[in-house]
Amino acid sequence: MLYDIFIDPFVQMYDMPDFFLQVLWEGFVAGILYALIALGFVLIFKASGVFNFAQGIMVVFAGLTLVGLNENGVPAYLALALTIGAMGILAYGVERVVMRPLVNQPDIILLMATIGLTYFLIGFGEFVFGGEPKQMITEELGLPTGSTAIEFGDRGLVILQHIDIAAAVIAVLMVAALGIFFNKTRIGRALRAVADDHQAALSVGISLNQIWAIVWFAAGLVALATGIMWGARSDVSFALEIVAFKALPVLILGGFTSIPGAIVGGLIIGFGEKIGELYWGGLVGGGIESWLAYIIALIFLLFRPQGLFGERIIERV
Amino acid sequence: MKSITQLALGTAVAVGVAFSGLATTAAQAEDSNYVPLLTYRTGPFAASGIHIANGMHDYLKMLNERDGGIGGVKLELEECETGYNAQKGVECYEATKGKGALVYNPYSTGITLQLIPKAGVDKIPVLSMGYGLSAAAVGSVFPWVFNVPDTYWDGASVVIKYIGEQEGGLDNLKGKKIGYIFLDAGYGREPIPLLEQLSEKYGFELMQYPVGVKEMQNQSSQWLNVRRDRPDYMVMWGWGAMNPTAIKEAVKIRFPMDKFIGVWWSAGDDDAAAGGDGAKGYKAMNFSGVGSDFPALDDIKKHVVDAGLSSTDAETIGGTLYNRGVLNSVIIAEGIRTAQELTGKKVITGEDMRMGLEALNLDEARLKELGLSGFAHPMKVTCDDHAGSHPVFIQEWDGSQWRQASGWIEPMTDVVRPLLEAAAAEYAEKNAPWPARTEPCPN
Amino acid sequence: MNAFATEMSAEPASVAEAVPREELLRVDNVSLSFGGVKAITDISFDILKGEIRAIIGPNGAGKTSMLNVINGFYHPQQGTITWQGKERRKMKPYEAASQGIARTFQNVALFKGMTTLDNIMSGRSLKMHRNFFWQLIWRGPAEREEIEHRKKVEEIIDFLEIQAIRKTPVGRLPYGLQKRVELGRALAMEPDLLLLDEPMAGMNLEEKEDMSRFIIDVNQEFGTTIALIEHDMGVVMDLSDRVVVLDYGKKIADGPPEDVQANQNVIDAYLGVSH
Amino acid sequence: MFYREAGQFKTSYKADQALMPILQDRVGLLVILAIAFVVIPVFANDFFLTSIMIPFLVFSLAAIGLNVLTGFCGQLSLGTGAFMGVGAYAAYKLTTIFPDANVIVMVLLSGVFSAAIGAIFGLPSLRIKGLYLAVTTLAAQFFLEWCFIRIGWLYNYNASGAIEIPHREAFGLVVSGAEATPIVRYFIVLCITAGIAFLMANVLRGRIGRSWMMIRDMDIAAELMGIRPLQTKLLAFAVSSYICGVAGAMMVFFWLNAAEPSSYSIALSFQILFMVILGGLGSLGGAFMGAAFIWILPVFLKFIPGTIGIDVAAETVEHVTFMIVGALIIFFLIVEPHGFARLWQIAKQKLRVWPFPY
Repeated sequence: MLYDIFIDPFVQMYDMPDFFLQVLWEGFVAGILYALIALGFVLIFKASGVFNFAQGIMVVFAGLTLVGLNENGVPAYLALALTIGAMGILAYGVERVVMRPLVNQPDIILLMATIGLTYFLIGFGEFVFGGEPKQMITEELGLPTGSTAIEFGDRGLVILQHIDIAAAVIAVLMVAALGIFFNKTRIGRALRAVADDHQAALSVGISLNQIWAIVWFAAGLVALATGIMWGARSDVSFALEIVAFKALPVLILGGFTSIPGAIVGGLIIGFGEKIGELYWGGLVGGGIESWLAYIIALIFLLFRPQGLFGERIIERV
Repeated sequence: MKSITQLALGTAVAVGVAFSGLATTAAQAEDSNYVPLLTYRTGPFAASGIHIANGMHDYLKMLNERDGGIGGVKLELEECETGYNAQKGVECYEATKGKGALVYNPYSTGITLQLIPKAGVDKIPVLSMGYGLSAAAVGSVFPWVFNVPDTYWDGASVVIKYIGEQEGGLDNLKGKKIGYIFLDAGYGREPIPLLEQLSEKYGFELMQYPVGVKEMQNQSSQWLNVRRDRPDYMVMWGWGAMNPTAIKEAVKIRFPMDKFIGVWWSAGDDDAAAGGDGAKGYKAMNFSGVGSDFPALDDIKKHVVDAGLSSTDAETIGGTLYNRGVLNSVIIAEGIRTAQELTGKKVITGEDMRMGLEALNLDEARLKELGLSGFAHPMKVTCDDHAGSHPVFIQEWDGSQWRQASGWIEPMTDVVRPLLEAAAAEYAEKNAPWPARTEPCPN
Repeated sequence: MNAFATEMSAEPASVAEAVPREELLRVDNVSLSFGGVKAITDISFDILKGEIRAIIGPNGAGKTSMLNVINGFYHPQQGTITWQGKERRKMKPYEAASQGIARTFQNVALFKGMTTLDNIMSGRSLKMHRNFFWQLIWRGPAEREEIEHRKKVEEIIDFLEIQAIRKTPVGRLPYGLQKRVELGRALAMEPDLLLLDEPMAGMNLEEKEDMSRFIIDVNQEFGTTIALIEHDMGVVMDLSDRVVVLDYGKKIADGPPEDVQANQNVIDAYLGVSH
Repeated sequence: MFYREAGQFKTSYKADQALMPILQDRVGLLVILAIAFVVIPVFANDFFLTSIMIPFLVFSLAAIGLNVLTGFCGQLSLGTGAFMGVGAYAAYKLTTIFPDANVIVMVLLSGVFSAAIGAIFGLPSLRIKGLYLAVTTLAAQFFLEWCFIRIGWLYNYNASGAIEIPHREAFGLVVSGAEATPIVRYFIVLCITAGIAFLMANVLRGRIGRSWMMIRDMDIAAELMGIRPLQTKLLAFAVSSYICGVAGAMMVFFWLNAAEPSSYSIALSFQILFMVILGGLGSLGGAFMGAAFIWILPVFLKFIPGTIGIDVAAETVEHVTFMIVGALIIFFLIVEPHGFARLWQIAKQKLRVWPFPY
């Protein structure tokens, strides 16, 4: 028993290095996608202090809109543009209908409102596009679909899916673009001001409503990218929504307001989950992926309640 | 403590709202046979559920349009959305059973399990066509449940038999590794006892890869495990979004597709298409017709789909799952017809329906009459055997459509039947006091 | 009960001088820092039974941190605290409470969702013992206990003259009343030592007078020892028996109000002479 | 005009501390109890009992359970579904191990197991607060769900992986299994729910209820007043989980008859959370109102179109239901974030001064 827990997995890693590399790669790709979802959360949390539960459904919704438009004869790139437009409308609508009237409410109320939004978007998405999973229009969008096998002589091979590589590249570009946006543009600076202090930002003439609409739109774009990538790996369907829960442990590790934190947290969870599942999961019957991320986050929390990048909290009275 | 004082009037509001719910029970129509259809066109299983729902609905609707129903009495159809959720399924059941429901088709093993004990009490049979509780085939224990034409155990035995054929005989299975990837729910777990039994008997190693409902779309770990374990064959019991994802993943790890065999529920056209070119060679069991080249399907197109009476996309007629839905409705319709003949009544009850299903005899001649010659293997239900263990065939995906890839293969009845009986006895014992069969046998 | 509220007061200082008092609490060489930032450096002072002890100092002098150390909310890195003759280093806040230390807060820390009555009843928590099962049944012991403590609480409500707001959720009360309820809540604990953190911050003159009266009454009638932080020098000089002055986390003066007032260090600190 | 406490003087603290100091409220409660115990059983049909009243009562109880934790003690939990599941599986195991014992006792006993599990998962609450705590409870949710799937012993190794409730008799009546009549089930569920609601009302008005609210409103101050935070929070976790566990056991024993692990999924946790939030955090009556709203509205929406003769596809109704529920949640949060309970209070206030506006 002890051997199975402490020695055998490492022996396996050594014996089948190609397989271990493959596991790491899968963990990396999963981590990238978790990080992308977490990124959407971070954007909104930073600017408005709202934990946007609807980020998961926004991923599905963006993907569905894209595929649904294409199914109805809209060319892929036009559909992409229209989807971006739809995310803009959604952002404006959310700001107008949900965020603005609920300003200054306690966190839990805002959280509940985004859960309400989730329900609404599930119903709306299914109503418009139907409830069945759809194929992502990977080829139409010019994304690669093939795979490359890297061989290690007789020691086996590692298979890299091109779409996964593309996902990694897009994630990097996305983070870079957001970084530039935050640091170099006027809106980005305003956004950081809002993140620091709502009142102070208001007092220097920054429109909170505008900022919120912009972050929701940015989160919508991140959701679209996530939806395309995840959709290309499996399907675009409402079952994807469950993946959004994984963002929570990612955020715990990375901190709710840190973009690099989201990336690092996502990767830790991605690697941890895959390695845990493949080398230790078998000991307890498999499927531990469904909760391992939360337990990792939990153990982490017990030792560092403020997260990986958070500052130590000093309680005051 | 203000909150406590609210308890009273809070409940009042609740009860008030609740009471208005009384109005929701509708009266039963006098001169029609009421068939509720528990379907799911939403949720993670919708991809499969929609085609089934369309097929079931369209065939019965066609009978209404073309023949004015069955035996001159129209069918009253009502769909109730379950979302593959057992709780909602029960809710649908409770809401519709009072309207004179003749039979229930839960299309979910979970819902089926919940309805099995209720069936005998409410006197409404459950028709779980090729799914649900395998042991329910034992008619002496489960008079109210029908799983014609086959149980999952029959199916599992056919897969093993087919693999044996590929390997040149069941004896050659010794030392082989067969992987079993399944939806980790009642449905996917159902065949395991039989597979274990066969593994012992033929000496192959059974490796299990459960896929949780939540992980259906994220199976990379399961398939990495497959890659590590290198099984010689893979068998799949998948449904809904699990199927296309699994096929994609199998393509990804370059698993030889001709050694990958799905149950009849993993045989959807969309499922296989998701794998692209790489999915060529994927196999699945089937017991309902392939393609749309049947007069009855032409009638559906003419009377129902083209007439705008259905939400079916004309292109999907003839798809595996659509045809499966049609077959399900054929059994319902034939059950009603048989019941009408047996009782001499036009408007029948659930109890009559039970007799009708038990006396079901869908032979070649009758299939031809229905315009469905070759659509299914002739099937017959007896009081003792509610499944019948009918033969099934293997179909293969050629990259754009399914092709029949084998003849009709008989299940290993000799292995399956004793297990079914033992399981039925065990069920009755676990659920003691399970009522002894009192229903007379119509045959 | 109202008897003692009506009877008001001679010079408190004279009372202090009258009887030699035993030590209730002593702080020795206490230092506290947060990740390198020193909040309190090597502070020692004592509080005698029955006195009103004031802690003053400019903003950021470490006054509130000092109170937090006394009632166990912060744990000092160095130094000891002697409470009723027993030396301690670390103590949980609820242990401090059970040993008779109560306090109020700089920013009102009432239980916002509860009524005035419940807030003050919450001060009785430590004195109520009926367990969960008696509470479930309610009739009998739990109810009797509740009524018994309700009587005590009603006395405090009478004393603080807040009968009219008994059933009002405290969140809806004006600031001055909230402070009064908070005092009531601390009094309900029947503490040996009452720590008051700026009891009069943000009050108008009239409210300050009321509050001063309550503090003196509590001290004289209940014999409760009080340590208070206050910015209003007038109030401090009137109320307190002895004053300790902190600046930048260090003690710069300690003694009767008049002495402290004349101390050059104190004057410098308040005028902001650079160090 | 009719709802006014003028003239009702309380001459003792005892009377003032009664559950319902105002006469009209007491009368109202009696009327409701009369409806629940007499009118509904006499007039309701099976559908109404099985699909509306029994689930409504089960969910009300679960909402009370979550309300103890989230509404009264301020600890956000997303694991309600799993704690209900623990109760269900525990009751199932108990009744299969002791087939002759009274199944109602087993159901009540099952809560003890979920209380223990709940307390274990409550342990991190000492260090973790708010959304962070939500992760702990999510961990509980997914871990326990996994246990329900993977630990065959829990469901007696049924091939189906589901727990199927056996036939049991008590007091000479069939109380569980398919033969149990809706009316019997209804009475059991009603008695348990009403009983627990009453007991909780007692706890919440006393010392323990106050200590929970102290932690909720200001944990630091509570601690400085002598409340031991860990014990208090753990007690809240345990009591809450006990109630949820009993509700979960009732759900399968007296309503569904069989349950798969997916019956106790995260979706259920959210459903209960909606009930609590919409009903009003920290209000027992609100739990009932929230449960009525969240449970009955979709049932309503589902069957209304058919009843009034509009032919709408079943899935469309489902989609629209989702949209409406989602929109209503947002709507109510905007209109009254403190839920129906507060709306009710406001209505009472208006009633009190009626016919004058103030």
